[in-house]
This record gives sequence, C-alpha cells and structure tokens, in this order.
Amino acid sequence: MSTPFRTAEGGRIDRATTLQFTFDGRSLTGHPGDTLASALLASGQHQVATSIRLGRPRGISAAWAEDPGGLVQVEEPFPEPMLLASTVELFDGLVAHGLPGQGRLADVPDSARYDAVHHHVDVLVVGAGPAGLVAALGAARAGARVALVDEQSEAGGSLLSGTDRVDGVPALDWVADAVAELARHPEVLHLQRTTAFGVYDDGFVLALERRTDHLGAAAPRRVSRQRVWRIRARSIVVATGAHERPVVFADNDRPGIMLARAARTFLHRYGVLPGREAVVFTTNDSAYDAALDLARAGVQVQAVVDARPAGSPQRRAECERAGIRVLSGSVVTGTEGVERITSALVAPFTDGEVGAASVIPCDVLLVSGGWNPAVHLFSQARGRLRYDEVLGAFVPGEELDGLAVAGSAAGVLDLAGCLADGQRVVRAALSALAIVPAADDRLPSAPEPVVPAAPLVLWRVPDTSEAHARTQFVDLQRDATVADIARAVGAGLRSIEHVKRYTTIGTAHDQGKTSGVLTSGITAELLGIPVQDTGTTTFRPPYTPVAFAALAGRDRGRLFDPERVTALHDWHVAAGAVFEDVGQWKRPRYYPQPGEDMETAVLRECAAARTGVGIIDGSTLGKIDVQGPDAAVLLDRLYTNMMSSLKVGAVRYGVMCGVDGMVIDDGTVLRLAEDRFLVLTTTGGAAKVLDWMEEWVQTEWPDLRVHCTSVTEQWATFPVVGPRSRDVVGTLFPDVDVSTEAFPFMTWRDTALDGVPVRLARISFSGELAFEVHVSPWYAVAVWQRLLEAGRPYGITPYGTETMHVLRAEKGYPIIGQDTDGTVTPHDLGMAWAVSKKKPDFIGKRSFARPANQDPRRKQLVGLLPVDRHTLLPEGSQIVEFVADGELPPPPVPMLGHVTSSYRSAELARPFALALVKGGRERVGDTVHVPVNGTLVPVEVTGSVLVDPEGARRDG
Amino acid sequence: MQLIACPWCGPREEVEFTYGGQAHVPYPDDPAALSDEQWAHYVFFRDNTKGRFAERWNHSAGCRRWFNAVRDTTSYRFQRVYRVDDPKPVTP
Amino acid sequence: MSPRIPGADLPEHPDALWRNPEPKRSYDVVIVGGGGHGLATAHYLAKNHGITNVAVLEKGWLAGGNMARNTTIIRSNYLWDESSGIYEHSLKLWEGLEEDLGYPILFSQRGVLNLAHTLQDVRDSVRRVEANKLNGVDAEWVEPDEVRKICPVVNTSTDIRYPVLGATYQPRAGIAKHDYVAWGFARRASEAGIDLIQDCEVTGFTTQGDRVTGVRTSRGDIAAGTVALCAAGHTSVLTDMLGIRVPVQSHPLQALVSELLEPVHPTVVMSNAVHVYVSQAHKGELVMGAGVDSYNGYGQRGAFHIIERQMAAAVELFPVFARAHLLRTWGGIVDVSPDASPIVGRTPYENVYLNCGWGTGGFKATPGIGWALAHTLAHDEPHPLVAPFSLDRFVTGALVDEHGAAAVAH
Amino acid sequence: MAELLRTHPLEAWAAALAELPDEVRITPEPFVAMVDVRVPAAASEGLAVRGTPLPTAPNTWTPTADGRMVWLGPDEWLLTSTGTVPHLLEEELRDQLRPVGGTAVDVSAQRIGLRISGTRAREVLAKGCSIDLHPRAFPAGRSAQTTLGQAGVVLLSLGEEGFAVLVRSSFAGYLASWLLDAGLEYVPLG
Repeated sequence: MSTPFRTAEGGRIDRATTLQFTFDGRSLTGHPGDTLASALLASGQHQVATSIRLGRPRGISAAWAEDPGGLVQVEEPFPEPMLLASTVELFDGLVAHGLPGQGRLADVPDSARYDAVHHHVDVLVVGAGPAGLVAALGAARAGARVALVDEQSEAGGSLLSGTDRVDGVPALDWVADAVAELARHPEVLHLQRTTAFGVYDDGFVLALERRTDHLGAAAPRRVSRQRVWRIRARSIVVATGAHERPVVFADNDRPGIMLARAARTFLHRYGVLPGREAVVFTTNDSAYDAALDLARAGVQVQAVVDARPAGSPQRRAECERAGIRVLSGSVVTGTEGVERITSALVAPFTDGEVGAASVIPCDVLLVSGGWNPAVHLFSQARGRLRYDEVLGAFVPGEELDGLAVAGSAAGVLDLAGCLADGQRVVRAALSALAIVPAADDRLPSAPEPVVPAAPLVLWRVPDTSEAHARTQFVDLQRDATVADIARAVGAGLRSIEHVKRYTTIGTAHDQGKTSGVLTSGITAELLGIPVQDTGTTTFRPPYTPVAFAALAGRDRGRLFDPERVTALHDWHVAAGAVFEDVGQWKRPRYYPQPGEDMETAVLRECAAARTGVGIIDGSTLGKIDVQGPDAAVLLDRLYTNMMSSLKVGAVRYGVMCGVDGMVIDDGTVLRLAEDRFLVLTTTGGAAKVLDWMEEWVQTEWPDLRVHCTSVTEQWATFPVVGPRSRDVVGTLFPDVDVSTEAFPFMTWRDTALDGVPVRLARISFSGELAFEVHVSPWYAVAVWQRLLEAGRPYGITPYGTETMHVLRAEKGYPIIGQDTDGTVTPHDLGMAWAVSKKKPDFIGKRSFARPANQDPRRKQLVGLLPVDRHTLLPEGSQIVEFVADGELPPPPVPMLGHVTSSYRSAELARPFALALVKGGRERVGDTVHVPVNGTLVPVEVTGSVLVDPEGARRDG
Repeated sequence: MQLIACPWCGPREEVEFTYGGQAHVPYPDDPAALSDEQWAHYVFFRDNTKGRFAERWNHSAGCRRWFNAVRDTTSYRFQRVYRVDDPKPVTP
Repeated sequence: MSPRIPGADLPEHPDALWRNPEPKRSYDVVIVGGGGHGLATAHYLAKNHGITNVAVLEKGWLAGGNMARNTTIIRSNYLWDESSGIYEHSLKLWEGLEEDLGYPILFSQRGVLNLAHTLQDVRDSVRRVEANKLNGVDAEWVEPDEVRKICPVVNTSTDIRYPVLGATYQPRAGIAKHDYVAWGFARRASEAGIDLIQDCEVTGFTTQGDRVTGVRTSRGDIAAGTVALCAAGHTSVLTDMLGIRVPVQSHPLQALVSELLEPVHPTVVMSNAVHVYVSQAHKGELVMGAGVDSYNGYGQRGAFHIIERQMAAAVELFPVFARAHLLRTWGGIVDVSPDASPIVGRTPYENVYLNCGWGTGGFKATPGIGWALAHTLAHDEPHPLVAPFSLDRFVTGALVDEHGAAAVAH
Repeated sequence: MAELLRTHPLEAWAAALAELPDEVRITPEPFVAMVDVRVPAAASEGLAVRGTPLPTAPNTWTPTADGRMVWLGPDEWLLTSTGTVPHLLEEELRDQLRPVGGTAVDVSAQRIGLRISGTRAREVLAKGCSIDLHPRAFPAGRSAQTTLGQAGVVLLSLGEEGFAVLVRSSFAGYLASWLLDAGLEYVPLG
C-alpha cells in the first residue's frame, strides 16, 4: 500500500482522497488525478508486462498515448483490452493487469451506452497546450464559433509537465484563466478527455470523448460512456504537440527506461519520482530540464550523457551548478538489469566511433533523441510531409486549405514560439473566414527562449555487434529490432512499406508513434540514402484506438436499423403474428393459433382464403401517384406493356425491366383519371421504382409533364380474398354494387365509410375473388376491425405473407426477387403477353434482341410436382437431369436450374414448387431429379399454374 | 465524409446523396437501330476516368433532385456542380 | 517470464526475397502490375511453361495495391459454374501453395460462414450450397445452433434486429497472410530469372497495327512480345492509353483491423444483410472489411460513415466486440464489372491480354488466375477456366451475374 | 355503428414521451391535411396557393392561414392545413394547379409530425442530424429534408418554439424510440 516514490508535495493530484485499485492482483493506492501509470510508479513499479514475442520485461516509458510499453487489460468495472497504463485515469475499484501485447474481450455484452453528436464551428482547435489555447482564445475573442478539444483530463498540454511561466505567472494559472475565459464565451465548446482521431474532407473531424471512463463504477448509466463528436469545422488548427523520440541502443527496452519529458510529467503533474538514481541520455537540450528538475526533487542524477561532441555549454553550466555531471560526446551503449534497469553502459562517442563503455549505476534512464511533431492529423488530411534535417523529423511540408498546424506540431519547440505560433495561425485562419480578430486579443508573454545548441540527429547508437543489434529495439510492442531492419534490407527490400511489413514495425497498438521515424532513419542509414527518400509509412486514422461500440454509437440493438411497421402493427402483435423481415418492414408471416406450427397455420389460412374468406395487411406494397398530362407516356416507356390504353376505372398488371431487359419489378396500375395513375409496386421495390421513375423523368425526359409522388404510407391496403369476400365487402359497403357485372375484375371504385374515403379494387394475387380495400392509415385499425366484424359470419381469417406466397404460387404468379434473380426476362417468366409488340420502344426492349436472350436453353419459370406427392423441396434446391440408376455422376454435375418457391398446398393436397429450368416450357411432362439431403427426388415438370388454370375463380 | 453542394439545398453530408455514374450518356434515340455492340456500350460501358470526371448525383435524402458534377476521382473533390440541363462545363 | 502468446511468433521471412534489377530493353512477356495476380502469373509462366524472359512492371512497391489491403478471405463457394470453376481451381492451388512457394503463407483453412438473415437469404444460400455440391465444392447449410458451435461469438439470439436464420459453411475456406503470399510468388519468380521492376510506371504503349510492340515507362521504353494487364483498380488507366473500352468502375473499398486479442473468432464470418465480414488473424487482430464506397475513386481511402456502419454491424452480430478497438483503417481500389464477375481474355490487340474486374474477389483468385493466365499467355488462347469471362459477354448478354444470384460479395 | 376512430402511430409511445423532462419536450402534432404540391419551377415564382405565395427559396417554409407551406424541391411543396379535410384539399389544389401544369397529391397520412422543444432540443437533434441547427444557421422559417438517426425527415425551425419534425409514418416508431434514447440522459433517475 505504500507509495515510496510519491513526492511530499506538488502535482495535480488530490492527496486528500485515496483511491484503492488492484494491479496484477496487488492492492495499491493512488489519488484522483493519477493515471494508472503514475500510481504504479508511485508504488515503485515500472514493469507492467512482458513483451509479446521475447517475453522481456517492459515498463512505462512515456506518460501518454505514445507509450509502447505499458499495455494493460482492465478487468473491473468492465473488461476492456489493450489500454495504456499512461492513459487510464485512476478510479476507485479499478482492477487491471499487465498485458503481453494481446488483450481479452469480455464474454458478456457491454451494457454501456455510446453516442455521437454533430457539431459545427468556425474554428476547431485540436490540443489545449500553449499554442492551442492561444488559438482558441483568439478565435473565441473574435466571436467565432469555436471548439477546443484535448485528449488529456485537463488543459495545458506540455505546460502540465514543466515549471514554465506565462504572463509572469505560473503557466498553469494562465491556463486556468484561459479555460475560465473560454467558458464565458457562449459559442465555445471546450472538451477535455477528447481525442481528435480522424480528419476527413471539408473540415470534418471525428473526436472521441471519454465521458465517464474516469468515474469507474460510479459512472451514471444514462450517460454515454463515450461519445463521438462529428465536428464540421470551417477551419482546423492542429496544435497536437510533439512526441519525444527515443534513441536506439542495446537493451533499450528495460523497465526504468523512459522518455525524458515523461519523467518531468510524472514529477510535476503527478508528484511521482521515476526513481532514485537517474542517468539522462540526450542528443538535444530539452532533456537537461528533466535532469535539473529531478535533481531539485531529490533524485541523484548520475550523469547527463550528451551525444553531441560539445554538448550544450549553457546547459552544462546549469548542471554544474546543480552538481550534475555532464558527459559530452558520449552515448549509452547498453543497459543492465532484469525487471528493472540497474545500470547504464556509457561510452565516448567521437566521429561516429564508440569507445569503451563504463558502467553507471541507475534505476532510471531518461532518453531524448529529439522531437517528432505529431503530424498525424495533418498527414491524414493528405498534407505532404517534409523531412527536417535539423530536427531529424518529418514536419508539415505544405499549406493546406482549412487546416493549419501550430506550435510543436509544426516543429516550433519553445514556449514563446508556440504561443506566438498559435496566434499567428489562428489569425490566418480567421482572416480566411473573414472574421476580424478582437482588439483586445493579446499575445501572452513567455520568457525569451535561450537559443538551444543544435541537436544531433542520432537514430541509434552505432554498434557493430550482431548480438547487440538483436536487442536494439525499434518497436518495443513488436519486439522488432535493428537486426530485423537489417535483414529486411538485406533481403532486397527498398520500400519503407516493405520494411514495415517484413519487420512488423509500426503495426502494433501504438501504430509506430515512437518507432516510425526511427525506422525511416535507420533504413535510410542502412541503404545509404537520404531519409527524405525513404519517407514514412502512411498515417491512417484513427490517431489512437477507438472502441468498436463507440463508433456503433446509438445504432445498436433495436436501433441498429429502423423497423418499419404498418398502422396495424400493434394489432398484429396482439393477434400473435410471427413476423418476417421484408427489407426494413416487419410483416406478419402467419398467425398461429394455440398449438399450431407454421405448417398447420398456413394450411388453415390457405384453406380459408380458397374456400371462405381471408384478409391480409398489404399496406407495405409500394404506391406511387403518377400525375400530369404525360403520365401515360411515362408509364408506357417504363412498363413492358401498354398503359396508355388503360381506361379510367380500370386496373392493369404490368412488368418493369432494367435497360438490360431483366425484370426489376411488377405490380398493378390503377388509372384514376386521364392524367393520373396509382402505381402499385412490390414491397421491396417501392423506393427503387419511385427512384427509377424520377431518374428517367429528371435526367432523360424533363419535357414530360408528369410528377411522381410516393403514397405508400398514404394508403393502408387490405386484400379481402376468397369466395366469400364479396359478401364481406358488400356488407360493409352497401352502397357499392359488388356484383361481377357492376364491378368487374381489374376495375376499381371509390366509396366511403362513415364519410371516410375508401377505394376498392378487384385485384387478385391468389386467383380467388378478391377486393383490395384502400383507406387512409388514420382509419386503418378501425376499417380493419369493421372488415373483421363483417367477415365474422364467414369465418374471415387474417393471413400472413406465407399464405399469400402459397396462394400466388399455386397460381404461378412470380415474386420478383424470389422467383427472379436479376437474370430473368418477362419471356422467361412466361409473360410474353405482358410485353407490348406495338410500342416502338420501352426500357429493356432492345436487350431482348441480344443473342443470349434468344437462346432456347434460357431458364424459364415452370411448376414442379414431386412424384412421391409428399416431399417438400427445399427452396433453392438445384435440378439435374433424371438419372436412371439414381446415382449422381461425379462432379461437376450439369444443373438445369433451381427451385425458387416451394410450399405444401392445401388445395392440391401435395407439395409443389416453382422453378427456373433451362428450356423449361419445352420440358413440361418430363421427370427430372432434385437432390435433397443426399437423395434424388423425382419431380415432374409442369406448367407454372397449378390451381385454377382457367381462371374460373376470380369472379367467385 | 465530404460535403456535396446540392445546387438547391447547398452543402450537405455525402450520406444524403446517391451516386449515378457517368453523366452525359443519353438514352439512344433509336435503340432498335443500334448493333448489339453499340447497345452493349450504352448499357454496360462507362468511362472510368482517373482525374476529373463528369458524373450524376442525386440528393436522395434531401430534395431528391438529380444534378451533375465534375469531381476528381483521385482526390474525390468536387470541382463543379451543375443542373442536368446545363452543358458539361469546360474545366481547366 | 510469461508464456508465449498464441500467434506471437510469425514465421520468419527468408533472408533473400528478390533482386532489384534494371529493366532490360525487351522481354517476351511484359506483365503490367506487380500485385498478386501479376506476380502469380510470372511464377506460373516460369514454373509451368518455362517462360522466364518476363518483366513485371510495378508503378509503386510490389504487392502494394489491393494485395496489401485486402482482408485475405479465401473461398470458392460461388454460385455460377463459371465462378466456382476458377475459384475452386484457385482453392486447390492454395492447398498446395505453401509447398510450391516454399514460403510459410499462413494459409489457414478455418472455414467460412455466410450468414442468412432473411428468408430470401436462406433461399439464396441453399441454392448456392446445392450448386456448390454438384460442382464438387465443399459446402453445407448449417442451422443457427450449428453456427453457434462453429463460431460461438456470433449472436444467434432470435430477438435481434435481423436474427441469424442459418448459414452456408465451406470448411475448406480460410485466410492467408497476404504479404507472404505475394512475396512467395515474387521470390520464386525472381529466382527463375523474371525481372520484377518497381517504381516503374507505364505511361503509354507503342503499337503497330493491331499489335502492341512495347510499353513506355517511367524507367524507359521496353519492347514486349506479349502484354498482360494485371492492374486491378488502375486497369482503365492502361486501357484508356490503348483506346480499349472496358466496363469496369473503380471504387474505394475500406478495411480495418483491431488490436491483438486472445482468440475468440475461430472461423471467417460474412454477412450481407448485416453487412460485415470478419476473421481473426494469426496474431489475434480482428480483420474486417467494410462496404464499397458508392462513387468512383482512385484515392485508396473511403468515407468514415462506412466504417461506422461496419462497426455497428460488427457489434450487432458479435456483441463481445463492443470494446475491441479500431486500430487502423485503410482503403483499396476495387474494379467492379457490371455483373460482378472478372473480365479476362483477349482484347482488340492480338498480343494484349486483359485481367481485371475482380472486384472483391481478387485475393482469393490469386493462384488460380495466375495459373490460368500464364497458361493463356503461353498458349495464346484463353484457358477454358477463363474463357467464360471474356469481354464480349457484355455484347451477347451471356453474363455471369454474381450480383443478383450469389448476393455475397467479398 | 360508431364513428370511425383515428389511431396515431405513436399511441404506444405517448407515455414514454410524456416522461421526458422540460428540457426535451417531444409531442406528436395533431393530424393535419397535407398535400404534396408540384408546380413547374417556371410557373411557381409569385404563385399564391390558397392566398400564400409559394416559398421559392430552398429550405424554407412559410405559415399559411391554417397551416404551413414547406419547400421540398424547386418544383415541389408540402402544404398543410388544419381546416380542410385531406381529400377535399387535394381536389381543390388539383383544380387550381392544373392550368399552370401543377399537380397535387394527398399525403396526409404519409408522414406524422412531432414537435421538439426545450433547452436541450437542439442538442438532442444534433445527436442524429448533420445539419447545423444553430439559431443563426437555422432560424425560424428554415426547413431541411435530411436524416435524423436513420430516418428521413423534414425538419422545420419554429424559432423559439423549437422544431417540427415530419417523418414517414412507418418510421415514426423508430424515430420515437431513437429520440427517447437520445433524450434519456436528461431524464432524472426516478
């Protein structure tokens, strides 16, 4: 429970409150404001896990998302794999353990909520460090709509890691003032714990806000755990800072080795000492701050090892004043220790030659090889990168419209420079938006920077030992080393993409945040070419990993995809319907009565429709009002048959083809007036057919005076079907003469029920006498119930789609999309009668003349009757030639076609099927075989109409 | 996810639109007069330009109007949007 | 020290992969496109036909296009005879490929489930399974409880938005490591003396009558006896130079990967209605493909809303994936033909062969098409396996329509 | 027999909607007559329908004597009326517009209306609507056809009174569920 490495004071933690957590089974404590990493370090634990391939101990090496070492699995409050100890905020009851590179998913569903919000701004600033805060303030003061997002739990960025002063006060006081001022601007959205992870076109940025993760089990259940902000910004300021770059040397992976600034972060932000005895290895001035800060905090700084021949005269003087030894022109060549570094091997480094090493004991080794600007978002925006030879890093290499990079992310590494850059960049952004900066927008001051000594670009400490190259780790997460890169180059690889794939560098959890540039540098060195020519691998979203569920957002469970329902849905549910998904619609498939399975229920429903009366909710049928003087012209062009000759008051069946001549939809057309038709489409075809009509009218025939309007949900549609349907409809609508003579087949009549308009149509999809009742859905429930009441004496039976399918199949009526598959013409369906020979053209006509359409072996729709009178052929079954000996020949076995629809028929008292069969109409009377579960079922080919082929029943 | 400027509704998210392929491919005046090959070219063959491409779009979740656009298929950026009855613009 | 993680070790690559030669001025065969198809064709030209005076021209880095970007699913359970013919031939080659190439390609025959969520899905699935069986392709229809046994993390609850009604299952299907496959072919081809020329962009062709005499490239002019176009998404760029019209459209297709996870997903699952296809690779990452972006695009990137929809589908079908993390997204360029089947064979130029339009099927076809195209080039006659995929089917109307029928892409 | 009763698609949602706090008030609007009006763009400029000029600026709506007139496209409007029964409104408009080449279709039941108001109304809509709903960008009188969640909607800004959302009737249940889910975080635990 002890925290021996916690400083006595300081840091941005709430020392008054103690949090309990468990790591690798050990109970530990920390404070609000800690991360899991800082709490572990406070307890003296550096090692978090072992490495994936070599099993080497690995520890915390950075204080935020660039850490390649501290991978953990959270177990409580809910399992989440592959998080970084450095980014997990501590909360009471956290249970976690270290991970050797592979996480574990929960085995139960995640009940947390996730959501997304769209947000629009003039200026989006990413990063609330010095440059970002200045930019956000500048935009806010100008009255712009601003969003400021930052991935940390509090604003400040690099200022949280140091002891800087801004405007003459401690920098974090300035940060607090800035945050308070931003909060006063009503048009500013300021989000912490929010990572901008992807930049897309037109200023679109996705950012993940971790809303409740830091609350642990106390997270409110009704609030989303994580939220994706979909920010549309007219201008983006990327102020994402820079990642410190390590230097590669032998055994550079031991726990206790960390980036120099990480040590400052742990010290200043979390009040934690990374160790007692430190060695600092650097190629630039910045790491001296870590040495001096740690020394002031009581750490024994054994040496600053500076690879530069002359080091930094000024920083050396500071060190000397603090009693710190500086070894210029020296490098760390290796380390010792097992679960923790125990010493660094330090050797002179002159003109690229490494001398004999001496041992310096230490329990922490801080490393700085310079800085890599965090150019990820700029690169995602397809900004070109330029290699900066002084920094030894890739920096933004061009100006982009609508996205600018400020501060360290642009390679500006001093505080005053970052502040000024933030202002410069936001002013340019505002200017492009014609927004005038506020007169009182003042640049905060920072101490004039000391001109640093030039950094040395050093990717790895030269080492001729092959054994050492195998412990010179480039990508710690992948256990990939300099030796691996050397092998890749030796194998003939020249592209950095090939090197990455050969070595797997950069493909792990951190996506190469620390290893990417090193790999480019080392590869260039081995190939003897400039780093610029090697380039980097592509930066791809997301910047840091994002939970799948966060991206799914609200589209989960019942909201995954909209459920479309008719006005009668609640009635269907109450009636015990079993539903079928038809596109997005929920349609009753059948209505089982107690004890019934589907087969019994459907036989009962079918019998009712064939012998008495049935009723179905057909409201999902697509309906399109086609209106205007040229309405008939349009329909003539789109249907294969003639619609212009249809009389007002009449109904006609029609087929529609694509330009390739294949059937795309069918349905009935009611002529409502000379200039008006009601087109009924299939349920699945409703939107498609309306879009099809609009496309032709708008893009090809704008001269046609016609308008098409969806009225699918304007009309509830109830086919009343069966020999007694006339009685039912006649009872409910006594003013309508429902006799065959007065109301013939394929006509419609308007009437009313209690003043509510009702349209009746003599349309039959079953072959039986039938009336379609169309009424406004406002009254759908009431009219449906009236129909049921009127039908009660006749045993009116609601039926579902399954019965509808049986009834229509018995009549040989195809379902487009079930009995067709996009390769079927009207002729294939036996519907040559529905293809006009008079019209000079209609959509699809020309394709009928192609050679393949003339092939007599085309598949045609036929009926099938299993000879044994009881086998129900599975839909989808394939059909083969009859084989006399009952044994299929070895594959490939030629196929004749397949079963498209198959049902048990109450009417026929046997199962039957529809099928597409090669040359099928010529084969009526033949017996063929259908393989079913390993046996060959003999099947007779018949015409497609099996019930009432004369059509005697349609008039009752 | 870019913004597409509907000629009527202005910039809207890409998801509100559906793509209609190459623009300025008119339905033949007399399909019956075409050879099978010519007809096949109307039905199946469309340019697949790398670079600036004139194509059709529909603001399907908005005003449902078709319009044309010149877009760079490499950068995906829209350079012009224009109404279906406008001629194909000459772009630099 | 903790025990090794399953999958932590990838097999080692060889110490030598390929030479980096300067292009010669003339070759018997020039293959344009150094992706999987081009490299496989080169390998089989050398191995099966003894033809080695061959150059493979690649404008970027070898196998850096779709080969590097696909989700590595291998299966042959296509509907139509023509399709299952070429894909099944390919699958048989996959089964011996590791030995043929002497390269550990991590070919894992873990089976593929194609889920059915609607009654029409079920009909289409049974149709495909029955056709597969008659064509000698291993396939079966499995009920939801069997789906759960094969892949326990699939949500087979009946009260989800689109319940799983069953699936087709092809046990011999699986995945392989894409780079290793490409590099295996490249290494063998290079060893056989075939020149693999990278950073070599074809900028034009020289022609004489109805013959192409050579290619112009960013690394100089190269004379060619026969030319094979294997440029996938960039095919139209080449055919435009030749004045040949080819009915393909290039679209962005995105894919994504999670971090490494303990094994939870032992097979390959594909679903059309709830659009998702997923496998768990050797090292433990979940690999998924997203839908094709609707518009034409050569940008190797797509729109993020497609990824978001993909994630919603993944979490719907695999609830335990909720806190897996999206690590990386990327895009390829698929060339899609009107009937979703490839276009392979002759062109109006008598010594130029076309190989394109594979859409999302290119990776799984790699050995098969390499084998058949090499045969075609060697005999100057389309091999029967590719003959049905000729360009002129669009004129006759004899399409191989995998759109309408199979309804299963990828 | 009793008079035919009307049923609203969101009857089953009424209780749940009523539990939302004042910050997010979601109320189904009463049934009104709605007619889809088409007038060739050339004839629409200055044309008054039932005394109200057609709003020809895209993405706007104007109040009428007893309803609203909403721009849906360069030649398409949605006219609502509380005072005329649907089929009579259609008939009236068909008669009026036929001479100028226009058409009219009763679509009263095609969509239902929801009123969304309260201080969190914009925030709730922003969870599923990509349009900028800031009062400066989407003031009273603006409209948009767009998507909310996965439902196509016509969205009207009513200014201080919040927003009206018109949604296809078959999607009403989905949208209500979606809105309840989006509004849940504002519902105090009770």
